[in-house]
Amino acid sequence: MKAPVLEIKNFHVDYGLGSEAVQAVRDVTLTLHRGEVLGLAGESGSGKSTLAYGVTRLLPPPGVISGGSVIYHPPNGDAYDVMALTDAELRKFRWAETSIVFQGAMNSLNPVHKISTQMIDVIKAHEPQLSPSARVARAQEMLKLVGISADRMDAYPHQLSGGMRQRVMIGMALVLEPQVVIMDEPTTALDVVMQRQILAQLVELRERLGFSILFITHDLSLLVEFSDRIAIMYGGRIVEQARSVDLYKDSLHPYSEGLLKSFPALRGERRELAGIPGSPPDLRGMPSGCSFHPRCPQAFDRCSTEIPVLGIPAARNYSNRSVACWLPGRVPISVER
Amino acid sequence: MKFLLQRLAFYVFTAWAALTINFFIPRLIPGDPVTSLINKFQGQMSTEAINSLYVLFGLDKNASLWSQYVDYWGQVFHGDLGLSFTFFPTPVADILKQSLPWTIALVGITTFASFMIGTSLGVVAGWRRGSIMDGLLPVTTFLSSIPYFWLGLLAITLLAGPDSFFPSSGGYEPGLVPGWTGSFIGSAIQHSLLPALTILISSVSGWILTMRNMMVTVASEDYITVAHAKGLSERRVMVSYAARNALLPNVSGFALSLGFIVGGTLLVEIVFSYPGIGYNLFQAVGAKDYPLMQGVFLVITLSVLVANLLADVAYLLLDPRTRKEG
Amino acid sequence: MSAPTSTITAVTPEGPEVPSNPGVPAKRRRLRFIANPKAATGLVVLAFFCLIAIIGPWIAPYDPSARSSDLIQPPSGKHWFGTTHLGQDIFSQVLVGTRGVMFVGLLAGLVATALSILIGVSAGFLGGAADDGLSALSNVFLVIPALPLIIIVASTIPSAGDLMVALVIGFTSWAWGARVLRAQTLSLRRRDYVEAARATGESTWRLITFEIMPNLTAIIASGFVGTVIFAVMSEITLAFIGISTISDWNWGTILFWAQSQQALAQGAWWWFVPAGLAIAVLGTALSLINFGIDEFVSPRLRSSGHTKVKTKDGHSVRMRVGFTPVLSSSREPVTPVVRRRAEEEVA
Amino acid sequence: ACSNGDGKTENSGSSSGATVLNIGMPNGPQTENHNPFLGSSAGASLGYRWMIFEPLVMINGIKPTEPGKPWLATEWKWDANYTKLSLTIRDGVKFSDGQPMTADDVAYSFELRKKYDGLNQDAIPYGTITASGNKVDLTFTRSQFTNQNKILTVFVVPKHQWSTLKDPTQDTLKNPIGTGPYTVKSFTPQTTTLTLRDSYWQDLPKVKELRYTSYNDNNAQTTALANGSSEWSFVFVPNVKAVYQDKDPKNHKLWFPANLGIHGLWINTTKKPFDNPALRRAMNLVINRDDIFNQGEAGYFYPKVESITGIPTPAGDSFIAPEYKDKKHAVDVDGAKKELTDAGFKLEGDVLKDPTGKPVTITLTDPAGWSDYITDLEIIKDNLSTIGIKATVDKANQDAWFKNIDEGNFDAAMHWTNGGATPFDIYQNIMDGKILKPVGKGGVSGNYGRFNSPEATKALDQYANAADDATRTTALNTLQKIMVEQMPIIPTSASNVGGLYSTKNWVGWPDEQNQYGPAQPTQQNALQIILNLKPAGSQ
Amino acid sequence: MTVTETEVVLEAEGLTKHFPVRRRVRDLLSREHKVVHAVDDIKLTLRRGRVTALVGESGSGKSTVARLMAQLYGRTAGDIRLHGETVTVRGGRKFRAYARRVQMIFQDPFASLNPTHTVRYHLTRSLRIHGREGDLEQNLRNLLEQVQLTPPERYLDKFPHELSGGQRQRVSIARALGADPEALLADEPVSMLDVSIRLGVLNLLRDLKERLNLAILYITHDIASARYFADETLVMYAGRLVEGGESETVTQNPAHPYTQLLIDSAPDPDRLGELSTPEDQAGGEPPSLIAPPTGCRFHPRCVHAMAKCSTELPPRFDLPVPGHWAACWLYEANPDRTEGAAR
Ligand SMILES: Nc1ncnc2c1ncn2[C@@H]1O[C@H](COP(=O)(O)OP(=O)(O)OP(=O)(O)O)[C@@H](O)[C@H]1O
Ligand SMILES: Nc1ncnc2c1ncn2[C@@H]1O[C@H](COP(=O)(O)OP(=O)(O)OP(=O)(O)O)[C@@H](O)[C@H]1O
Ligand SMILES: [Mg+2]
Ligand SMILES: [Mg+2]
Ligand code: NI
Repeated sequence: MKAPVLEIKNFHVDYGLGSEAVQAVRDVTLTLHRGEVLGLAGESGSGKSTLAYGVTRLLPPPGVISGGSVIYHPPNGDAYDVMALTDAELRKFRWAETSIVFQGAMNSLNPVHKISTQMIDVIKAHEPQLSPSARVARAQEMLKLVGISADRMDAYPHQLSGGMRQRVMIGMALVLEPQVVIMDEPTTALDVVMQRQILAQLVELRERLGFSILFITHDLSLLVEFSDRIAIMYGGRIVEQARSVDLYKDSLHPYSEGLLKSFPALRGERRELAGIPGSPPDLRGMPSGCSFHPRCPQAFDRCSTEIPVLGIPAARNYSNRSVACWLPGRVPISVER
Repeated sequence: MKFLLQRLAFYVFTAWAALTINFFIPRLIPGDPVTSLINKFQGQMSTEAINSLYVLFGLDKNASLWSQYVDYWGQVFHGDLGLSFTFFPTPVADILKQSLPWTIALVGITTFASFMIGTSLGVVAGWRRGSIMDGLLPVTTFLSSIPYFWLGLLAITLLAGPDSFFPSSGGYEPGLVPGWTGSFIGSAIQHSLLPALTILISSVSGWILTMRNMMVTVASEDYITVAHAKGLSERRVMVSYAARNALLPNVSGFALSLGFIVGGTLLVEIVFSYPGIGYNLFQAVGAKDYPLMQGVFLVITLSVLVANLLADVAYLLLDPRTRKEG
Repeated sequence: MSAPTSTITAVTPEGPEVPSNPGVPAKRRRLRFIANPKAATGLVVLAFFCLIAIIGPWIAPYDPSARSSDLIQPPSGKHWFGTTHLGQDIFSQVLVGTRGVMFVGLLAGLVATALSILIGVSAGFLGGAADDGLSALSNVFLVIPALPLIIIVASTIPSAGDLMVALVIGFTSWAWGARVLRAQTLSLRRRDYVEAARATGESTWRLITFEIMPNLTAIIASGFVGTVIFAVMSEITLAFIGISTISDWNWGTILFWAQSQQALAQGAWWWFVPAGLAIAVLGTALSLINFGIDEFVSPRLRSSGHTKVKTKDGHSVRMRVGFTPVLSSSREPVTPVVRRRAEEEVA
Repeated sequence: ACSNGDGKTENSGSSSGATVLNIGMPNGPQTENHNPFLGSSAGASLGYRWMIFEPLVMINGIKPTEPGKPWLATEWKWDANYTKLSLTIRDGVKFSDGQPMTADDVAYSFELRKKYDGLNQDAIPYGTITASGNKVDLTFTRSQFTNQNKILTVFVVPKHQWSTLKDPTQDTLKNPIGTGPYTVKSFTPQTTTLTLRDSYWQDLPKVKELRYTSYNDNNAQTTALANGSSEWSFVFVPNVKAVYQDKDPKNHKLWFPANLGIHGLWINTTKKPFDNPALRRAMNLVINRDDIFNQGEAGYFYPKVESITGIPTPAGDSFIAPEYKDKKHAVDVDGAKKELTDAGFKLEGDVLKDPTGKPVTITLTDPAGWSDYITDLEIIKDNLSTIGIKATVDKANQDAWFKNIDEGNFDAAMHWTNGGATPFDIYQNIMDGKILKPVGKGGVSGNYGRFNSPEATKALDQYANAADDATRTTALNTLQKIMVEQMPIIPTSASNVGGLYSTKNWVGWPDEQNQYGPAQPTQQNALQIILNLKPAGSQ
Repeated sequence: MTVTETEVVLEAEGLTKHFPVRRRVRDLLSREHKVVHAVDDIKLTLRRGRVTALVGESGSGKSTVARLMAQLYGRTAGDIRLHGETVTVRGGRKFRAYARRVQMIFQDPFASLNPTHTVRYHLTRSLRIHGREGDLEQNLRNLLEQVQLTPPERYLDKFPHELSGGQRQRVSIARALGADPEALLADEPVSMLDVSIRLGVLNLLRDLKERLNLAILYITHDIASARYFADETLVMYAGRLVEGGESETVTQNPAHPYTQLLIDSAPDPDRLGELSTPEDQAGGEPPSLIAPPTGCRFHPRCVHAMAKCSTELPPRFDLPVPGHWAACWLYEANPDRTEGAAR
């Protein structure tokens, strides 16, 4: 296994304080390895974005990080906990080490500044020693990399199409050549053609620059195709984690299974679409035990009382996958570290 | 460029409508300038003198409202606003020329200052929610709920006086001749401090509040989070990302408030005996001085329109989205 | 005069928020408005003034116009707020004057609100030439400064009572509200649910009254409160500068007398202060209600109760955008951990 | 108002060093307009026109019956029952531009008034105007007995300047040239400064510079008076003792003598039951003029009218008919009640019922902003309740009020009368049948109460056109009798020509002891006062 | 012909909609009226008991077609026939009569229900407008049961915000069913819904089609779902229809280069890790609709583009599979080329 760059350990995020707090992310442990694409899937409200923002400490109030640590391993030097950084250190850490691409590029770009200004802003903040012309050159180069010609540098966001804006955001995310890029549904607003173009470009760039991607989406079929590993979230927890192929071929958690069965396939046999009955849980009134149990076709007594632990399933001999389920054969034998 | 034509039509129409209203409203008032003068000279004007005034003002001749209206437009286009009755036979234009600078200087500058201060405080209040600034809001609300004239009078009583630094009335020391002399400007500034202060107190909270609310709204926009994520300095995010965007909706509010200047200035000028245009209007209304009233309204209307135009332009400059091509 | 105009346009660019908190019944959500401390304070004070407006004339110890031999007396047990140059009891004047103020304020607010709804909503909904005409009309009214206009109009009406003053103020101050409502209606008009209702076959007037209007309630309410503030201020100003013809007592009349008798120069502060404070308190109450409405409409504006967070090690961190507080960076996992078995350790 | 700036410095320090006099009026910002004919000019509004333009004869405004003091005319003579006037013009008077003043200028000054109705404020029916040598002869188309003072106090303007003006009625006269001792030094909307000429046909006054400041309102003016930055003014100051006099009891003085004009409660004599003179007399008997004077008029502004004839004293002492010489207004509730019962009214408990059994109610009305009148009305309302009349005070809109008064649509209102050199103006204004118009018809210039008395009309006519003093006296006595017996208006106060002044820097002001002229800075006599002023401490 | 010919309910022919572009100062001088060519010359047939899918990327004019068919917009040109009769209604009673037979479901379940009204209100209005009140309470229950919101009492008095997205969409459908229509225009009825909920709503639609014998226009940009739910699929590009035919044929054997691009771009889990755009694949962006490309609108992006493509508008060419057609010059002369073009 490759070396980790970002280790999320026992991560907890609450919205609000005290008794009213909504526990949006609970006890998430996840590792992003160097150079890999880690997909994070799950339906709306399962806490994917919350986790992404939490890792970078960008959650808006009333979000608080109520526990856990995020260990970052720089390419050279000692690992440190992002949660322990001071504001100033955090500012330095951001974008230079970990950048983030949000869902809606229109909203991510400040409508009143030129894209060049917004790009150069980052360089200015992190590499003040660079001369202005060098900054411009760097920004230009990056934009070229994502397929935007230099003459669009001085455009305002609204003058670009959705796909171009999204590419600008990706270019901006890479401008400081960070180790980790977090992408929160970066392509959901685009049509499939554009989506494929951008993802293809991203794959190419990753090969060139060697960063790792945490890719968030609820489109599982996209993830299967695009990412190396996939983690499935449900109700604020990771319920399953495996290599894409493994997950696609043989998902262990009933929820992952349901998800995979919800997508109509375009090619091949017309599969039967089962879907998942019921509706997503309310974070305020989480079901006891496994939060999926009310919707789970295979639920049994234990599911409603005990929260399953994420771990390597006991029954079959899997090495690098884990699941949180009480079903026979999936009960973990070991906690994923 | 997008709405230039539309705007132009709007300005022309509004100017026409407002000026027409300006023409008709004074004429709806019963009574005439002479009866008002009688009031002014309560008991000291003989019946004969009154008749001579009708002749003097040319009110003994009856012109139809329509022909007056046509004349009025003729005058407006020639920049000739007629002769004031109150200050007969001084041309209205002269009176306005004399009072306008005062209003612009005092109320214009304070409105601007109030906007700037209020907006800055609002930026801070909205950015650091829950800090002391936020707690000050109810206090400023209370201050702004005080009727302006009451605050002004109270300020005069408490702060102004013969032994005080603050003069209680006037635009400058009575003995001075207006001009670009140090003593005159000093005196003018000294006389404007108290009125300016009271205007500030009662108007600043509105700006604080709108700006704060805009900041709060903008602060939850994605691009702010992105700006934080980019590791920009706090200041840069606050000023160049949040405040810059939050300011936009306030620009047109500011332009509109320029329109309310004269409405508000009326009370300021009454209370502080300030020689501005609002006081002219007050006098004109009291004296049924139609030409003066029309003149003041003309100035107000035009300045509001100009302010709006400026706001449009400012908006155009500040918000690239309105510059959209194609 | 500077009645704070409502900031609702700025606050809700997109109209009523999708409720942030699904699951809470709508009725309870409405009550939550009252639970807002600002709104509650404002409402209580407003209720108090309304009460005085109703019972003021009965509980007033004296006839407010009755002269007595106590000329310009400072406050005393006999005259709580002192007396005027004619020996009139100022406390009674304030009590009796409340009715006029509240009446004019509320009525003018009603008139202006009704007009702004009529004009703003129709302009926004009908669009086209009707919209152009109506918005031009409101623009003209916006450009004409309201107070001078009110002064002029008020002085044209022969012997106007409270009713007339209220109508004049109402008829001259609807433009702002109309503009806000128009903008809002424009954005609502193209909402899917309006289109959907149209596709179901609803008639135009039903679309306006049942689909659009309910969604404007908060804006209308806040516009109403804003106009009431403006109307109260205008009314008092009119009385104060001696333009309005109100024969009955109101706070402005008291101030007018105080001013024309140069109460402050005479040292008769008691003649001047109570009415002014009453106005300020009423104005504040109304503004507070408006804050409440704004916050109700746009929950983001609510300052959350906890703006400071205590971390585990006792530091207190402020919640703010961009830097999420970390309560404890070494919290023990709350879920049970399966203890490793010894044999696995070896393996 | 400030303590610095050169406005005050010259007058500070030792009072004997004073060279400047600060005069104030509460008339708001002015425009540069020195045309003496126009009441709207700064010169008229602030009163400085009298420092530049001088009258032919100086007549003491509070003693109009005394012969005037020769000024630009040394002699004047009325002939042919006041239809002809011969004037002898003073020699050696020079205009401020150095040109001598001649009879031509005087004649031209009359010509101007004759030619322009707008300038002929007193509507004098000029006939011929001829100048020869130092004589000017005028004829009039009617007897000018009642107008004689108005004609004699006409001010003189230089022909060589005025004949060049395009339209004298519409000229702001930026550079006024007159015979007076002062010329305009500078003008600002707030302050007009006048400076002393080098030469003058009389002794030069001691005041080197006059500063006329226009304050925006009474409050500002009062403040200025109280703190001494204004030394002379005419303004209504409520509670004048506390607000003004007590601020400097030694120097802050005021003197408000009456002139021949009055204020009173005009009653619509066509409205029942107020068409009954007995009711009006009874009302008169209960009105407390002391309260009105002290509370409504701050104890000084409009003096009480004492004589029951309504003629202000002491200005009109000499006109009062012998039978009314010592009859003064006094509150007499019992007398009033008797008067009413005699006339068939009944007082039932608190309510007065007229002979037909209807309760008597009355609406007293005045514009909302006129605080002194409104105060007066409040007092009258109270007073009337003592004889069971239920009065309400209606604070009307000013314009509507004017219209209603003009058209006779009112019950009763505080209003003024004309004033003049004799009580004729008062009575003519109140009772002249010639200007009587029915209720509902406007355009009246007096007799708002629609008082219809042929007897009074006849007496007025006689007075104006009488050939001799005896006829005039008889006519005036008749008018007084009508006034006392019919009470078409209930007089409350006299008009005033007073002023508030400070003796801190300047002394020599007119007062009770030295009544050489009214103390109002906007009256013609102001020039006399200025000429009479001496620096304090110089005596 | 595999396409079973059932009764035609609603058809459109030559349907065109141009939105005027707001004029600017510069345009005044040029004297030309710019328009957005949102929909051009669409031919569409809805049959009883069949689902017709309309797919195409965002902004290609799908919603506009739906709104035109629902008579919410006036059309610029063309014909809409209900049971063979041309209908043009703008409002009033006629519009109601039309709405009774043709109902539309809006794209966004979160926006298409008025937040201030309860479910009961929405449904009652729909019933009442079309005079189907009858036993109101019973009818309301029936409606809710039809869309599988059971038990009905639980939902009747809820406000939209108290419902999940899928539930809201069901209420929208129930509202449309309240009019007892013959044709249902469903404008991306599931695009806003979560993966796990989508399926339920689509299954419901299919079920309704079968039970109530409705004619359904199913608009989507998810071509995979069209394959599953629609009998017939039409592909739209920049305001024009480019291909049509039985769903299985269109998705498995796309003819038009745009359809091919679309299908190639759709995520496909079976293509693990081979993420890259084939060299011969078209790139670029959709054209501006204000000045659409001449000839075939797809030609600037098309890898097979010929000279003719940029000048002449391709008509519909029938393809070997019955009912399958494409508007592409590739199929002009030699229909056999289908194989080659489709790789
Ligand atoms: N400010 C907040 N206060 C309370 N709860 C919140 C807040 N913000 C988010 N949540 C809740 O936290 C949960 C996780 O939200 P999050 O945005 O992380 O979901 P997500 O998986 O990213 O969903 P999506 O796919 O829709 O983006 C949701 O159930 C949401 O309701
Ligand atoms: N009212 C309108 N005025 C002007 N242009 C419009 C209007 N409505 C739609 N358009 C334009 O018409 C084109 C087609 O829009 P339409 O909404 O039909 O697309 P769509 O295929 O439904 O897209 P989506 O998948 O995003 O819903 C777009 O370019 C759009 O900008
Ligand atoms: Mg998310
Ligand atoms: Mg659409
Ligand atoms: Ni105000």
